[in-house]
Amino acid sequence: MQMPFKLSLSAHDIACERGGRTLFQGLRFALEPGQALLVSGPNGAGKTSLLRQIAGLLPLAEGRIATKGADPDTPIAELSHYVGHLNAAKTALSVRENLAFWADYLEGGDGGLDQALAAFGLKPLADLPAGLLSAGQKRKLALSRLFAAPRPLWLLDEPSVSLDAASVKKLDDAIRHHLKAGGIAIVSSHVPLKTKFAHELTLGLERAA
Amino acid sequence: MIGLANPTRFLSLVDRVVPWLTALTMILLGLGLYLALFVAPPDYQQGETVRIMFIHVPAAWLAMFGYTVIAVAALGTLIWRHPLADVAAKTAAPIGATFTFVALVTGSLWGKPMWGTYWVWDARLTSMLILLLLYLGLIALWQSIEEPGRAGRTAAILALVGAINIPIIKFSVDWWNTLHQPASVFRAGGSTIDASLLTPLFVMAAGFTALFMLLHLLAMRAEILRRRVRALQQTQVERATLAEA
Amino acid sequence: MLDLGPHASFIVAAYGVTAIAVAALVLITLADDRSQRRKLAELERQGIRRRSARSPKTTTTPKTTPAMTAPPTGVETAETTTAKTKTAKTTTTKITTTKSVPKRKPAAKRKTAARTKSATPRTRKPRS
Amino acid sequence: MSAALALLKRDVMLAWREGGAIGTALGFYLVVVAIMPFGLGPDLNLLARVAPGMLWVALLLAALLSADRIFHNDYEDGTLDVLAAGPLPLPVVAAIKSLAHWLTTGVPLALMAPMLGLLLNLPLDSIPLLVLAMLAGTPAVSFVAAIGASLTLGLRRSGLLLALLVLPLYVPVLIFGVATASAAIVGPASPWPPFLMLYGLSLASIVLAPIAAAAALRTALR
Repeated sequence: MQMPFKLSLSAHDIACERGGRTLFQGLRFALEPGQALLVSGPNGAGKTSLLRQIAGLLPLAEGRIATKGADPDTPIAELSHYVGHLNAAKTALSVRENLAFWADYLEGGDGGLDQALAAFGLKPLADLPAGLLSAGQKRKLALSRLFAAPRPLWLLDEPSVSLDAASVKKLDDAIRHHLKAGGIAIVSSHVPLKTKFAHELTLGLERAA
Repeated sequence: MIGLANPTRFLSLVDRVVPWLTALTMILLGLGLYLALFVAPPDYQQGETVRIMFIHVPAAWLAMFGYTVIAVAALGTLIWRHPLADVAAKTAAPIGATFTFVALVTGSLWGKPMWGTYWVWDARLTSMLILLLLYLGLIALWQSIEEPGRAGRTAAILALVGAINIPIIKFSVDWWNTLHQPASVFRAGGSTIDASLLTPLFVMAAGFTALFMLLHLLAMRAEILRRRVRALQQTQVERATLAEA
Repeated sequence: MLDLGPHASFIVAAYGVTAIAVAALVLITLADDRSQRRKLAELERQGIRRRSARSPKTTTTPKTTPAMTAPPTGVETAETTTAKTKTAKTTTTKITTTKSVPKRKPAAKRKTAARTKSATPRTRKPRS
Repeated sequence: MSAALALLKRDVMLAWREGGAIGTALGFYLVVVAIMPFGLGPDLNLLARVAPGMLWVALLLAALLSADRIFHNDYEDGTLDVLAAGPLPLPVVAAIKSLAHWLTTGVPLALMAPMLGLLLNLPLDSIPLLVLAMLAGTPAVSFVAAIGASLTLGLRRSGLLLALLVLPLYVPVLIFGVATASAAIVGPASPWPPFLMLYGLSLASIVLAPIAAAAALRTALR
């Protein structure tokens, strides 16, 4: 299979500060195309903050994040899909309208909507308002966004929350497929995933001690 | 400015400056009050009421000075990320608001004997009223946001929006005023101020300015300490959590 | 007493309002300053100090790995990992730090061998 | 379809569907204007004289009522995170969302004003100018409201705070907006100088307000 993505990502001594406190500092990792990173640690250790920093939503207190294999002027935010705790689903719009908007907005091209509908099996629900979906179905809707537009870096914050076993397997397959295509994934998860993580990162150990 | 970037160094500077500034403020205000109440002659037109001018004009000057301080500090917060800029802006707001209030009340008390009414929608008073509203908005915004970092940045944006708007508001109010009140209105503190009145006014303005700076430094010190207390309390909470675990 | 003419009451009121407003501002500022100083002194008396003046680190050291620090203030350290191989998961050292005696939890279904390849030791908290 | 168009279309669609946002603003406008004569008395001459001012003040209040809709929902459900990661710079996102607010609030309110003007005995021949002034001035209302909405994102009492922050900034819009309509009724001055000022205010807000709003959004997203 061809490798459509060839992005590599490296973090150099990054630090995070929230409300005057340092959550972590001196954090380093490097990801080559096709590699994934698992972020773990207790609550409040800064897992979400780290993912938001990489997504460019939260400024780095120190250090820098570098990319290779992409236009250096493109911000990392535009190379990545960030799926946080919130599903970003509009209850007043149908499943199809939600995904069509993301495909258009993220410039996923013509195939984006169909791929996104197929990815987590939402096609049968396509014309229902998203407000009627269950928590797990809403989560699948949020994850389907990953397919609305091809982007090399996936930032997944507890992606498996409210998913059933079959859907977790679909998520696992999706991540593995993405890695096979040369993509990168950074995942925080309390649920064991079958994906082979090349790297693991544990935050805030001294807190739990 | 670089030396001042360190809050600890700033605090020690405040400790050294405050006694001198207090003395200066007292001397200037004492002298100013003496000149204003006992030396200055009554105005040929306004009589004794002109003495209100000696507090009204300095208060109005400080109202604008205070907003300028906030706007400059807002640039410091957003562009240079100076650690004290946000403290300076936040603490200047209540002081500036108080002087704006004083300027409004004294202006109104001056207006009653002169215009026969406590309030006219005169361009100057109206602009001052809107300035007070902007101050109140800033203070409310600061109080609504718990996290000092976000509060500082958010208020800085509003302060700059206000700074861009103030000239527009001033212009529109002036325009509105001439539309509704033709030029026959009596103009307070017009262009003819006698030299015998100017000296006391200048001394009072200097005294008020020194008072503003003194209060601002003290408030900044209290604010820096408040943030330290907050940080220490967080540490305390964390420790307690660690002890439980 | 000064003769302030027919409008004396307005002049007195203007000066009075100004005096009250300024006095209130001065008093509130001073009181705030005092109370913050008192709170800070109280916290420091309880032995809570700022980061720059932190007490020495206490360290727990499991035998096969370098030190993992657990500073009492718990403010600013993070364990970082820089691994380079895909087989990393099977060679994970599990470490649990506790306040008193360092002990090692049995690593379920996983070998516990110290990694020497990466600069920082691979450290993981056991999943709960 | 371009990203900008997709965002505009979605925002307008949501305004139609989510809880009748447009209808509420129009209803509020009607109620505020309808109770004013009870405070002022039924004298038709008096009402005609104050009508432009009352219509403008009520319009500002009605527009503010729906202003926190501009960003609040997207902030709450995480959409703003994704919008920030899109191909559009954040100031453009803020501008498009302000534009959507204008299309769904400013324009309907301006078009409803003539009907309410009849309640207040507004002279018929002044109505075209009133509507024109409102259409020219409401972009400034929506774009400045977006600044307030972004500053108060996720705060306690954000609605009240928004009004406190933004209403003083509306003074110029109010002055020139009312002056345009009054000049047509009371006269003798030409309505065009204030109208051009109003238009200029709107253009300036369209250029400058999204920058401030985007800065505040960045702060809120942290």
